[in-house]
Amino acid sequence: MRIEGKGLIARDHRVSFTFDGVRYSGFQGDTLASALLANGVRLVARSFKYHRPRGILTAGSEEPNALVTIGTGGRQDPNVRATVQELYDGLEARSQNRWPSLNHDLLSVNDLAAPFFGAGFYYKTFMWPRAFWEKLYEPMIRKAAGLGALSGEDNADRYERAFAFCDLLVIGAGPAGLMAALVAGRAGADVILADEDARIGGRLLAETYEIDGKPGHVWAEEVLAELRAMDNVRLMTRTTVAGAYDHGTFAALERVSHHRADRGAGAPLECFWRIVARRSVLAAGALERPVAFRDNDRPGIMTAGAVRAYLNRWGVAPGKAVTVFGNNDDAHRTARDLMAAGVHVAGLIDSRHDAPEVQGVHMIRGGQVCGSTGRRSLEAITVRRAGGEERIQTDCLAMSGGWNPSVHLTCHMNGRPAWRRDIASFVPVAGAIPGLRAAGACNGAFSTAGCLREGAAAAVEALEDLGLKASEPTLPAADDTPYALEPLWAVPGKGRAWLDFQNDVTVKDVKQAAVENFRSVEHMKRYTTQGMATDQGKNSNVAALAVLADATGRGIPETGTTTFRPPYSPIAIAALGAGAEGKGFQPQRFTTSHAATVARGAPLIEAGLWYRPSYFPKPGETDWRQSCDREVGYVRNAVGVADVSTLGKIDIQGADAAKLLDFVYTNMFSTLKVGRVRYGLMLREDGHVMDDGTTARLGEDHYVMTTTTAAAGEVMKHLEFATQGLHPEWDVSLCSVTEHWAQFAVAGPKAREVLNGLLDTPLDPQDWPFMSCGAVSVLGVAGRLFRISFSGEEGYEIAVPARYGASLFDILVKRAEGLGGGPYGMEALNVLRIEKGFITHSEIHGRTTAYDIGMGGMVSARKDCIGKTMSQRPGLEEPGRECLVGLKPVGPDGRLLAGAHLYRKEAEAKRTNDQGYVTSVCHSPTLGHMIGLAFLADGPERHGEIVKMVDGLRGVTTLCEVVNPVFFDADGGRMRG
Amino acid sequence: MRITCPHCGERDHREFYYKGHALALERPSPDAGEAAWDDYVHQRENPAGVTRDLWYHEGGCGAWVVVSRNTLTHEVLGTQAASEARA
Amino acid sequence: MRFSGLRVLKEGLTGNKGWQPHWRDPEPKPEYDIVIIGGGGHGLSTAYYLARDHGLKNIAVLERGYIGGGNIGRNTTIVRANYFLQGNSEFYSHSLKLWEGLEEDLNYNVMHSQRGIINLFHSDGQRDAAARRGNMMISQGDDAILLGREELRKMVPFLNFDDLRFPLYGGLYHPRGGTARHDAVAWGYARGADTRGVDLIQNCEVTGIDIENGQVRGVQTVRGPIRARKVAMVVAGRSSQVAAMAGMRLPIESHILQAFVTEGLKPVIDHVITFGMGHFYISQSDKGGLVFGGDLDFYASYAARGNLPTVEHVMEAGMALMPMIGKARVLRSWGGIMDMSPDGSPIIDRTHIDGLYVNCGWNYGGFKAVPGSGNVFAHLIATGNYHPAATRFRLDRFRTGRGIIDEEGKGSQHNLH
Amino acid sequence: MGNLVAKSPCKGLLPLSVGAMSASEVETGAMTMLSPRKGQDGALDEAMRAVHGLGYPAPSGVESAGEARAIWFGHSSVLLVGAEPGQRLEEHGVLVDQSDAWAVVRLDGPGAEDVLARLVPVDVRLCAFPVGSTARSKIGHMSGSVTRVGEASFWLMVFRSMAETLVHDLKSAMEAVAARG
Repeated sequence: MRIEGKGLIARDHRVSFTFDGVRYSGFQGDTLASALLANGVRLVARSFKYHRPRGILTAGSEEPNALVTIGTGGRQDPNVRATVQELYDGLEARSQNRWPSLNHDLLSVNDLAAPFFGAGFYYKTFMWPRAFWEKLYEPMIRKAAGLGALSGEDNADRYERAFAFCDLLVIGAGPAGLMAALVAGRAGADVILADEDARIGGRLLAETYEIDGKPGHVWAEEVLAELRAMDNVRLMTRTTVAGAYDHGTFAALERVSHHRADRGAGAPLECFWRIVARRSVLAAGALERPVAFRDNDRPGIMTAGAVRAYLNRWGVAPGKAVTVFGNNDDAHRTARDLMAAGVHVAGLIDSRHDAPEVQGVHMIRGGQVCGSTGRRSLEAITVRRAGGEERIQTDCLAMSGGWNPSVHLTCHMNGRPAWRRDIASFVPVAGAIPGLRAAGACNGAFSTAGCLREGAAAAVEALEDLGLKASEPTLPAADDTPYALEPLWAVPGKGRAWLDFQNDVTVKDVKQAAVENFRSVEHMKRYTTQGMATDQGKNSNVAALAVLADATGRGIPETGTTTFRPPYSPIAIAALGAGAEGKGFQPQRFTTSHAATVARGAPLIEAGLWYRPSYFPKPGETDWRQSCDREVGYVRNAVGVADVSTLGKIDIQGADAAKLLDFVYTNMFSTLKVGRVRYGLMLREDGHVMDDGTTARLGEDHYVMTTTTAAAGEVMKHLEFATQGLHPEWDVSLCSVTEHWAQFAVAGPKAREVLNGLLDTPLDPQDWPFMSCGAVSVLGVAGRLFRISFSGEEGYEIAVPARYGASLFDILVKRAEGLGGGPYGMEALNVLRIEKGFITHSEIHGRTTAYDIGMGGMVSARKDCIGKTMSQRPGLEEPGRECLVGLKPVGPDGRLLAGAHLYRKEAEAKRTNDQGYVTSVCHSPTLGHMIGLAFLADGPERHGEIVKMVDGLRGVTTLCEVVNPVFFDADGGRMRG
Repeated sequence: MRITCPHCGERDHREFYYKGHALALERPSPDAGEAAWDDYVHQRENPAGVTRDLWYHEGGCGAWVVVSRNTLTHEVLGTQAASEARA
Repeated sequence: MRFSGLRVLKEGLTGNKGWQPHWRDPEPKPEYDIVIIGGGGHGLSTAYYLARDHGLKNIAVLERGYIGGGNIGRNTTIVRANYFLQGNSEFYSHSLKLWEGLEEDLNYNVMHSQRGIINLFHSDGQRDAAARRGNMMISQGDDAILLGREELRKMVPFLNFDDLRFPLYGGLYHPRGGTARHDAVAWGYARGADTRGVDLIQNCEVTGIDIENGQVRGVQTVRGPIRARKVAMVVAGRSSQVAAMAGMRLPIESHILQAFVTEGLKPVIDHVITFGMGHFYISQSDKGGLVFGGDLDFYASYAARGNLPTVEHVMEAGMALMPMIGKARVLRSWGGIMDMSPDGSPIIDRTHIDGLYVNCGWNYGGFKAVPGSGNVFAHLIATGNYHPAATRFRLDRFRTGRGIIDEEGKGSQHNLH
Repeated sequence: MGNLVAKSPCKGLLPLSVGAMSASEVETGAMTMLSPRKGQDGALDEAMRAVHGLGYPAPSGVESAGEARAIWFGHSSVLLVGAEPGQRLEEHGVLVDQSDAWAVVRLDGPGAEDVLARLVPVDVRLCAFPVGSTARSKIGHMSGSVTRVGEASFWLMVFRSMAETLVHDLKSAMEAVAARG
């Protein structure tokens, strides 16, 4: 029920919304929760386990009960806190975890079976018969569990991430935070003030406190105006600082458009901020704790602070006859505020016998609420008092067990809060987060004046750290009455008294856990699920561990707490991973021939981050094999052109360039002549092969190294380490030139013919022997030519500055086509290299040594190199290792499969008989049958042996002959030309 | 985590690649023997406390950096270019 | 007390007054035959199998904090046997078979759920690697099915089949893989060991290991010295510190692995799905939370908490692979301390000190190994011989180069796994 | 046979305007990586001053003279942009042609800082990153270089092959900033 004239809502801006299909109206400035209460809607949800009817407990992000779903399809948002969701016109909310309806939920039968569903019951049953777990029990449990539902459709909202930096981050804009920001802002510090609420003011919005003789929210508005005028202060509302990380880094979530019917019209729904702050002030306030008593979970039973918030901020009376139950003076405000607003207060129950008297209300001192009744919402409470029990008709109970400082962020780096007896609460320990100071209610200062004072002091100290001068702030006048309470966690008595509302954990459950020896607070939590609901125990942890402490005969400090971990309040995966959908996951790298490749209809495959053509289909070809075979034919019989720009190219110069190469390659490069190219093998320090490639010597002190596409970054890092870390005394400079050059392989008997005509000087085979290199002029552009071959044919790689890559590719392809050749893709490239027994990362997959791939002889005995010593460990070069061989099926149609394993011909295909595995296979159009590369135990000694290839996954068994891995042109005559 | 690159200043550790303990800078001679090499490549003190480790400013200036850091708290005590740590 | 549905019913009808402690809290005795340092999953299962299979009773498990408080209480609960290298293959196969009888054996519902694991692949090369793996699984007697793209789509239609940065080629499906309720595994083993006479001693940090003439004699603890004929170190996350008490250095670096759980949601993911290109794996717990994780934070740490770059990378991978989870909210993140070995595989071995044994180096995969690890370690401690399913987890394999077990092919040196 | 035709990295991708912001490709002319030879830092600096009128910039700094800019580019290198390097430099430094290796995009407009706050993990606000500052950092997932060339203008550089991703990332961030108003 709305109270005329009260609240900070826009009375002139009425908005319409629906809940479970029923239309209601509220005002701008309402949350969904305040609007539902104003409309008299009390039952809004069902609990997790017993499907108990639930209403609204709190007025903040800690709400455990009032979770709803908003939106449908790709915008369906489950588990939205009605207490946080701002109302907008057209909002449609639905209740969740109920079937068929909120009023009639079939699974509420669980509540009747509660005696059998106590803490940890599932560990003791559902074990027989075994097969029933997956078939019956688990599906049943899964179906009953969960809260809201994902739609199953791809997220359709836009999210974003951003970085922010500041001198001082102030977390929370209540009195303490505002004061801190004001002091720091006035001193000229670079300040960010963040608050999870849409409106600045914190508890000042919910209370009737006065500051400097003005209503608190008016004071907040004035401070806000001053802060807004400062260039050095950045205000971030609707922004929850959710995590504290190392070295002043904070995670924060800004809810940018949740409050807008148009969802921000192109603006993101949420922004995930990483805020880096040199210093920070935590002014996160405190959260009120409920009291556990029998049936304390009925709709209509709320925290006292929430009742005041609904009353004072939103002008809503959550009941017609409200009762208040507390153990502290603060709860009394509730009764006073309600009465001042003309709401009937049916009783004020204070568990303290010596509680101060409140006039004008039926006050019961030394009383305890010990039960409640009502069908789907509260109708009456029972109070145990001196002289017996009293029943009070009431439709809303405001309860307060005291306040818990919001210490959460201070625990994110393993800080353990300390127990303060006087306020019966945990408070932060100084230094728990380096650079962070807690101030105000989150630090246990519960008076308004205390908050203002601590906020100002924290700012002054932070400014000092930052080397900024702060003028001593004048503190505004405010109430400084100390907070007085007497702990009351659970009212003794029969029946179930709720601690964790959402997860349905009761006092009994905690006690039972203790009986079963789950006495450690972590054990109790895990056994009962206490504190594991969506509020992560914000409403219940302290009370639960007080109950545990009592049950185990220990004090609260010895019992300890569980750990609060990030995030403070839950954050959508879409926000944390914003932008990563589809192609946003990793960069795409395109070669200069990409457009031409696509235009020719070539399917693309990923090579690292690059895209390369698989094959270039021609009209009439119906499968990739036809295209591939044709392209292999180009290279073997005419000429083929392939873009090889993706291979890493590293320019290495300096007086010690040769030393570096000798150090990182197993073989010698200092002896390489200028104008020549050599194949090199690189090891990791553990002696296994890391990468291979060719390196060209362009000048006395100038080399260009080629790496594989996949390992380019890793090799660069490796070289930088060798030079900076191991030999900083060397004169050598490294520079990646992968991107500067577009490089194309031109291979085949007619390769030279393709190139002649492009080059200013035709190629003379005498000047350009196999493995030579040099500068050339390509149609007037300075380029480089390397005579190297990955196909076994006479081959060249020609490089020009990348701006000319697209153009050169077109010209090369046209010339090749004129000679009966054309472009070839990765499939053909793979066939060509397998025919020659050349390795790729299929073979140098990280576990193989130079010995394994038949290159043991390439590890030079004349020098040290990275990996050499470890490659000589006995286990890495002794008989029995699986070594590279070729495989040829015994019959012409025999099928080979990469990933299949090898066995002796007669042996059973079981692990203990395993002899090796197949790494690369292809159909060789040149030889007319399949061929493969494989690793086989002692393989090189077994050429000629028939072994059995078995692929159990695909049901293929093939007898193969072990052969030399070079299938074609074994003496290399063709590539030497 | 923030790491101060000797060249670029304080940066988010997302710009860095991690290699491990800075003993990687103390590469034994080829004839140092099996135990020395085993220690170099495999065996680690792995302290729960202050350690020195190697980071590569891969998403930045390309420097290898030695970082003195507490493995229990992540506190960074100092950083130095690897080339200078060696020199 | 035997647990059963009937017992739950009976107790429910009589006010749940008859439940007993799941384990005792005994005072430590001055001497045991065997002292196990570490009351995590592996230590508890070691104690359990020593008692069950080898008739040993005079055993203590010493735990610094509360039992099951280490990585067994903070992981993504995946159980599988899909390894492909000799050494791992037979071991995880053995472990999975123990899982399959665990509830019955322990009389404790650990909720082992064989819902199937799908490892995705994104290229021909990755398919070949998956095939090599699957074929080894089959030859070891385990189950593996190679799914093509369309078969995959039928099983998990919500993956991004349209414009994933690394397109889906298919998946290697391991139907017997799945999940289990992690805490229950620790508690089930604890209860089983306790019932068989093992002393589980919590809040009992070991501060020294007593060695005389190359022979272990016992341990020093915060609750006094305890003599023992054999001592087993099973303290993943603190392996280097405990080994140092015996003057040993291990080939271990400690790293953080973060994991995440969302708010509860109605069933939406029915399998365990792993996305290698994004270092991402996910399943949905029976309570409804999406449980997922990614790669290491990648710096040596004992802080048991991570930082944002890894958090964001994991979420990016999730959004790339299955954009339908975008609206699920991350409720909690946590970090475990991983014993990272050079080749990514564990160590279960004797040490050079008589009577001192070590079990460590589980990298980020120790949970599924809990039954197998305890079983084979108990065998080694009790008989002095390697269990046939664990002959290769040798401490000296790095020094000799013999039997390096590098599943990821990243090398046998630190910080590559 | 025809001639080789040059194509710039962002051809067909830029220019781009969103709200009051724009992104356009910069035709830089020659780009050369300069690294001092061992012990020649000072000599290279002198040679640069003599030949180009600008010195070897301090870390995270830029030196300019006319069209030429020397942008600090790494732990031991600078990128000389907009001038063919004088031969004299070779005595003291290693020179590598990078003219075709980088996509260079200029981002202009009042929201440019906010756009970069969405892409770059470095504080690029004017107070922390004045005109003439440069940073090697990440731009989205890419390694790149960010230089402030004006009060509301930046140069962004990534490897040429990633030009499309750079434009994609920039466009998303520009749209998000513009939509916030």
